[in-house]
Amino acid sequence: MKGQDAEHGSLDSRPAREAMTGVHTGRKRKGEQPVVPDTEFTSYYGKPVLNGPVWKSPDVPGYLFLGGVAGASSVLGAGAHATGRNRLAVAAKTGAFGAVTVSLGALIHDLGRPARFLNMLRVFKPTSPMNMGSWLLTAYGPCAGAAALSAVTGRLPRIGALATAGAALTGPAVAAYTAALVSDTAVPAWHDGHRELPYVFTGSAAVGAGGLGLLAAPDREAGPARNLALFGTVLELAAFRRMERRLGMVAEPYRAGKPGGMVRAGEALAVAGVAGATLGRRSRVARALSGAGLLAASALSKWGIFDAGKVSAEDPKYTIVPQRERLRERERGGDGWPAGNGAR
Amino acid sequence: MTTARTPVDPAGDSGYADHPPRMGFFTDTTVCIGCKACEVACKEWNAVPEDGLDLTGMSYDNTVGLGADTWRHVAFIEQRKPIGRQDPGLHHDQDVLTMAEHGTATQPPEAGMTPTTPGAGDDFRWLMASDVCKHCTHAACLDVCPTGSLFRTEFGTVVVQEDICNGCGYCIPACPYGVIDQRKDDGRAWKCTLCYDRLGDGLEPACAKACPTDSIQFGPLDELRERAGRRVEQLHEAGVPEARLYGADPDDGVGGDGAFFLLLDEPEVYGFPPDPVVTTRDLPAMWRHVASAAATLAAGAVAAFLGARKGR
Amino acid sequence: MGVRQWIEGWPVYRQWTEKDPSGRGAAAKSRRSDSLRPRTDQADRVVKSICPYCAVGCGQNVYVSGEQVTQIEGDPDSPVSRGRLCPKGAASLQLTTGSAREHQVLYRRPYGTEWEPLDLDTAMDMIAERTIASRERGWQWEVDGARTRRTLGFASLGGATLDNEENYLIKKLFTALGAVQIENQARV
Amino acid sequence: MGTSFGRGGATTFQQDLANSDCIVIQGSNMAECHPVGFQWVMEAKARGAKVIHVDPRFTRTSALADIHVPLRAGSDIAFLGGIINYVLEHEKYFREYMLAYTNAATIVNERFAGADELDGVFSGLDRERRSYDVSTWQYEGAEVQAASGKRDQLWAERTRHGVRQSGRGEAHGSGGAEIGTEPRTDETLEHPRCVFQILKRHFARYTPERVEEICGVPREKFLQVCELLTENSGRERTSAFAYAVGWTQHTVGVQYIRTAGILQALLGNIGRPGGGILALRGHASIQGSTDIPTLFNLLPGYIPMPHAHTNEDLATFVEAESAQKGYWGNMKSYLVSLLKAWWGPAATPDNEFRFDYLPRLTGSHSTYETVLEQLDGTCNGYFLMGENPAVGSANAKMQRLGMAALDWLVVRDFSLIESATWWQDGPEIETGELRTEDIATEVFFLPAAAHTEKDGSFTNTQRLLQWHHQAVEPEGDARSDLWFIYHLGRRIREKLAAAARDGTRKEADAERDRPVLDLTWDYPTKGRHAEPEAEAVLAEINGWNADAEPLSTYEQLKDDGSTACGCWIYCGVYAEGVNQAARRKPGTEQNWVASEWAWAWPLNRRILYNRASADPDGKPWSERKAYVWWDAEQEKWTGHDIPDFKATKAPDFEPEEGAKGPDALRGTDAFIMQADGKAWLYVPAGLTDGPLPTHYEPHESPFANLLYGQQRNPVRQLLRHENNRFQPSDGQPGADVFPYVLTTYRLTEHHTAGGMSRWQPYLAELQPELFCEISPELATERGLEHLGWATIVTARTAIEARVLVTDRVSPLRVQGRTLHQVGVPYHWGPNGLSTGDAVNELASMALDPNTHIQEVKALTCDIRPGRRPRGPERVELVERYQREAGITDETGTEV
Repeated sequence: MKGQDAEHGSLDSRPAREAMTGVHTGRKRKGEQPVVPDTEFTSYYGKPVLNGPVWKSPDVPGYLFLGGVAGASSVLGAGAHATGRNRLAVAAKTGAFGAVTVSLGALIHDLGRPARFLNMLRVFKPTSPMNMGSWLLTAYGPCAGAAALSAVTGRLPRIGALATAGAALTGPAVAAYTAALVSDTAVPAWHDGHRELPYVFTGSAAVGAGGLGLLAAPDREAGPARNLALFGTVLELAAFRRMERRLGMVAEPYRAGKPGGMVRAGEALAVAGVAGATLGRRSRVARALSGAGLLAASALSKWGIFDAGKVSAEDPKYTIVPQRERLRERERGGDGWPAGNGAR
Repeated sequence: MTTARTPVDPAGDSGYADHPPRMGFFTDTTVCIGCKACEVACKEWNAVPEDGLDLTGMSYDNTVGLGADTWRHVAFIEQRKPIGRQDPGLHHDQDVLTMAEHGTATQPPEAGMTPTTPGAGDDFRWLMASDVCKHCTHAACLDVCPTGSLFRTEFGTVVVQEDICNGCGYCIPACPYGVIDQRKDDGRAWKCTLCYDRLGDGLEPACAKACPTDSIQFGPLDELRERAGRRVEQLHEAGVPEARLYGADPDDGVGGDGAFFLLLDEPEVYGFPPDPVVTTRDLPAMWRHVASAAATLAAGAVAAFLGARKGR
Repeated sequence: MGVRQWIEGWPVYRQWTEKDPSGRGAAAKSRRSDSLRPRTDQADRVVKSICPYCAVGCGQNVYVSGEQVTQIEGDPDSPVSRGRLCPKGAASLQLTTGSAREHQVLYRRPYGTEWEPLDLDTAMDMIAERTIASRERGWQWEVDGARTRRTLGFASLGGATLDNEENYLIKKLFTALGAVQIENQARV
Repeated sequence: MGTSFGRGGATTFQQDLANSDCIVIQGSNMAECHPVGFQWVMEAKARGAKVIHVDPRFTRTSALADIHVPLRAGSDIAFLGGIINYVLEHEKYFREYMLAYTNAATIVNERFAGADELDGVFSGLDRERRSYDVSTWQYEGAEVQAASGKRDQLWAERTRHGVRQSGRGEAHGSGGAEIGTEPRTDETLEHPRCVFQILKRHFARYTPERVEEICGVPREKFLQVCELLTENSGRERTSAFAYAVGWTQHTVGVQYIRTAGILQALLGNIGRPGGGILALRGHASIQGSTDIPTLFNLLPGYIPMPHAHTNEDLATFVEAESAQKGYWGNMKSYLVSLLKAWWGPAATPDNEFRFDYLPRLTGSHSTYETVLEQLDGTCNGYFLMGENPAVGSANAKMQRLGMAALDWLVVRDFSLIESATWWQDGPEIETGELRTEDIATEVFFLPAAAHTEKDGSFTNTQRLLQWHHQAVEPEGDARSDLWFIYHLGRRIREKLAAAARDGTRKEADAERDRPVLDLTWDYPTKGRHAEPEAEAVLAEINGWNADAEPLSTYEQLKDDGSTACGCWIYCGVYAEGVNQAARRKPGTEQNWVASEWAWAWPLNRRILYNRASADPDGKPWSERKAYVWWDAEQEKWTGHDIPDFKATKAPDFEPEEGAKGPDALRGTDAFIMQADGKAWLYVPAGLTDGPLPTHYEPHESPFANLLYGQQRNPVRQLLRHENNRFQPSDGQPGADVFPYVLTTYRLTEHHTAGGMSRWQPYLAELQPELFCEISPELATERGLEHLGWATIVTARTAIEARVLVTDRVSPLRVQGRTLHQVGVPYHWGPNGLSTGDAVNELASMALDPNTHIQEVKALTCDIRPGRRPRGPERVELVERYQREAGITDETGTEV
């Protein structure tokens, strides 16, 4: 048969997708290929690798702050309830309920399709902190509500007590889970801090709840709030320090720029608030100022962390440099799972 | 919970007992001609809105990146590097380092020219690559979605359900590749569906169908991976040692991508993360720390009361 | 919908019944997703066409539903294009059905500053009259003593984007009218 | 292409590129402009072919090529001429092929003197008239009809300013020019006046050193291309060329293609699989619109339009224009059948089939002359159908000024393109050169129907007629152009008939109207819009016999009026009453030639001149490259494609003495349209600017012609006008005012003048605005910033564009100097979603004398940072430049 090649030629045997790129053209390239030194860091026109969080401010940082205040306040409220510090109990319980109500509102407001907020309970997904949080809030919210209602009205004290206990049991989880919420993302400053952030968050929650307690409680009942604020401040500062040390360059946004400023200011206010509350414990004004300061400290810290996350998502270096470093280490040490990506 | 070693059969593990083979894309960037037919075909089929008219100065890329209104994105990279043994025929005497500032990582307005990789004056290559959702084996967007809007299909792909999504935005920062995003006036999150509707009818996705040079190949993932492996060998033999696969390894941080690539440079040059890890791989640890932190808070509160009682 | 039905449709319930405990697959699939079909599947007819942009001549399949074009994609049967299209060809749907297309005859009167709508029938009649008038005005029986039997009164430009049949009628009519200035993009 | 091989169409088809061993893409940016066709280049590459891209810029095509050769825009003939010289000098030609199928051995008459002797011009140049007397270019022993005494002296004089200037070159879209009787040959190729020796002498000066100096291509690189091309040509291997408007849009555009034609013929690459020259055309039916021409100088099927004086009657015309040998010998049948198709029963032998109804030409009537006629008031009405000259034409300002001088303008398009709105918001309104209130032009905008809304056929780049079916009815007032022209004709005929009935018409009027009233114009219509049946028109184009039966081949056409055929080369497209263009047997169910998909002219042949794929004895040159061969047992030609040859004519066939037309072709005359059956390395007739391609500098060039004293094409066509000033070239005072070379081009994301892309959001966002591409070196030299603005100035206008500084444009070393080139895509205009200045405003109306195509691929310019001035200052800036360069009416018009 004539023209086998032409007849059956290319069309199936060797599809176009097998075309070679830059194959030998019969003439040697002059000289050796130059060794281009590996630059420290490269990216696609400096564009972020990630699509950063679209969560709005103040909705989401507000939620992080108020959710924490609510959760910790419920614990404080329960303690006060159990120890007979009634005014502190009422303040903490109503504060918790108020905070969780506002924060829920903020959450719904932040949705792209607020009318579909109930879809949050469409599935039960342990892989989704937001889904877990929704179920958690479903349990916590009514408890906090009933506890507050009972405390304010004085009615149905047994149910109130049960609800207070329920809120106190779920409250710490409400305060802590938001750390998982932000950590369970690809945002370097959030994700990489996942070990310490829960403590930072609960610490900050304790600072806020303590502050709220100090604002509302009379002198004789203010002790636990002050102690809680102190505890929170120590916990938050310690955890934050540890996190920054561990994260290295990824922690830069926590230190620099506006977010860094907020974090620092929050820490300073927390220390000042605790100091003020301790030194001026007899002064109502000092107590109120300290309480407000502590609340602000908690808010600033959450805002700072939120904004730092955004910054770390926008600059590709926080994504690329640690990953590149990890790859290099893996190449050197060969530990962990093998390199599938980007390895030559 | 997702770990790096779990399912190799994502559809099977998601409740599809009897399912078709896992389908995916193999995008071979070495035969891409940067025509952007994939971008347009995708938009026509999926009625994706126009995404802004800005001249970016990023070579011929005026799309910039994937997002709610861009599900296929062709990257263009101009480099002073050789490609195989191609002779680009260009001769420059300009000090490119000064003009291009910090190489390809420079934002175009700050650079004196199309940002390029520093190299010898006469070497040049123009890389083009069509990016798309990776349809990860372990997909963070899917894991974190609180509503089940994002779900694993019977084809092993990851799809947002527009009738479910409430626009919580969680999937967006969760994605290690920057694929999914929120459509501003709509509120919901959008991304490549791997043409889920077409797959159901035995059709190939719009982008792969349009691709003039078969740079975008669609098919059962197993076959694609095998073909891609051969292709890399072929290229290595032909004198293109820099050819490498990205996202083809089932043991990587996301359990391998349903849409993987053949690249000629480091992933970050194309805007890919060099070593992406599904964030939920660390979720068990996160939950542990959350539990412990919650307990710490509770303990701290108890202590606060105990301390107060004493101190008073 | 009964409560039972509602419960059974609830993905949380289905997570356990459909062996999708993590709720990331079959259980999370919505009713819409379940019944999703490509819109080409509902086409009343598929019309064979050719891309109108460049001269590669890619085959196109035009999907029509309810007398509307709903999708245009490459025709895999074409030995020239094998079902593929470039970005322009892929934008054919937007070209033919997009909002950029005008559907109304517009008229700008002499010295006018704005467009005015005009009836198609009237426009055709006006154009026919003007063609006749310009033809007569520019008529040349002879040039330098040689018979030309032609008009330079009107000219025509266009054709490379038109069908052969259209070009044929343009050439035929205008030549019969005596026009010689008939041109197209072959030069441009 | 027509003059070299006989037909003005791609010699091959896109799929066949897959069979190439080496593909040279030059004058085309195939990956960007024909992405889907480029799959066949990739297919070839996958099979080991080398891909060479020769282009001033590193484009998306270059990115996929094995070698990119940047060269100075406008120097392609020097480059290709250099390769020809290499082939001749190193004896790399395919000798047997060349001897059998080209005119290498033919001896040229002794009056001929070449450019090598006359310093860049050929014998016969009349400097005053800027035209050549082509008689000295003839073969020996063969004389042109003009000299045979059948025409008087007056004829000869009139042809000088008639025929010579009217683009005869293009009339050979299908069929080489006539040369008379059998010429003398020398098979040893040693006769000093044989074409082969002339070729050798002509190209001897195109040395690698000269190529380097002229094109800016390093010698080593040039030789690499030579080696690759010659290694991949011959018995076992074939190479293909692909070109586009990068070659045609020059003042020597036809000769660019001729150079490639010579090269491919020498290397034996024509008519063979994987070989050939693929013209890549930019519009869906641009091939079709020259086959059935909406062009002034042609009738359907490349029959020339008659000229005044010269062709008084049918017999003389046929004698002058037809050939004695080959298929062009039957021209009378083609023409008579056309006249019958048009005037039906009114066309009879007694009245010469109404040959007198055809209007006569007296010179060039191209779109650019039309503009001048609009300006002087001769032409006062204008139809624009799917074309946007206010953006797409060279010196677009002239186009708008021309339109502003009209009485009426009809624009048919999808959207309100610039050519429809110039009176409202055109650049001249902004500069104050025109005022809307002062413009008398009446403008009709008629919305057009899309391809999905009408039936019809497009002829693609490989001469393939493909039918598209109507899917839906057009909305609103949108109508097809078929509808428009049919109903316009109907109305005009009704009005003229009514006037005739009134008795108000004078006799002269009645005589004038007869061609219109006698016209066959009764097409069946369908649907609510009374849309004419496109298939009925196709049937007329195909033609029928006296019994109204569809014809199946042009060999059936008669010169006695018994057949009618609207376009002879399309005869067969409606064979057996079946729309062959609508055939859609899937490619996967046929062999790779896919003959049953649609229909290609002529007679469904996919590779032209494929007789040459076999050796003179009819056997394939090699098994690997077998395509069409002689089957001795069955006594016919057979193979993968339909033979482009009489199926039963044996390879050893010798014509009888005195045979005419096709019968006069030998069994080895593969180029059946040519008057000697050969591919023409040397063109003795049919071109206006020389029998051999000669390197001339572009009309405007910063360099002197290194090869000859003659700087530019001496017979290039120039249109003088105060708004069409030319710039000085190297060596003339003021040349340094425009030191850079500008070249225009297309992008994948847009289409021509943008009418079909700038309004589409999905395309507009991909390339959102006009930019220019420059090298980092030029940026430094002129202080231009990446993403900043630049103003580009020529003697015509100044435009602004965003700057992209890129490595893809590199400076060249030309004649010891550094040359910077500025690349600008030309898709933009002020309307639509994606906007920018119209780049073709910069170009002048300087045209190729054969095709009347403007030179927009190489001109000189200046570039400066910042935006262009607004208002009257824009005009002042241009005037300042003109003054600085000392530009007058005479500048650049030297022979």
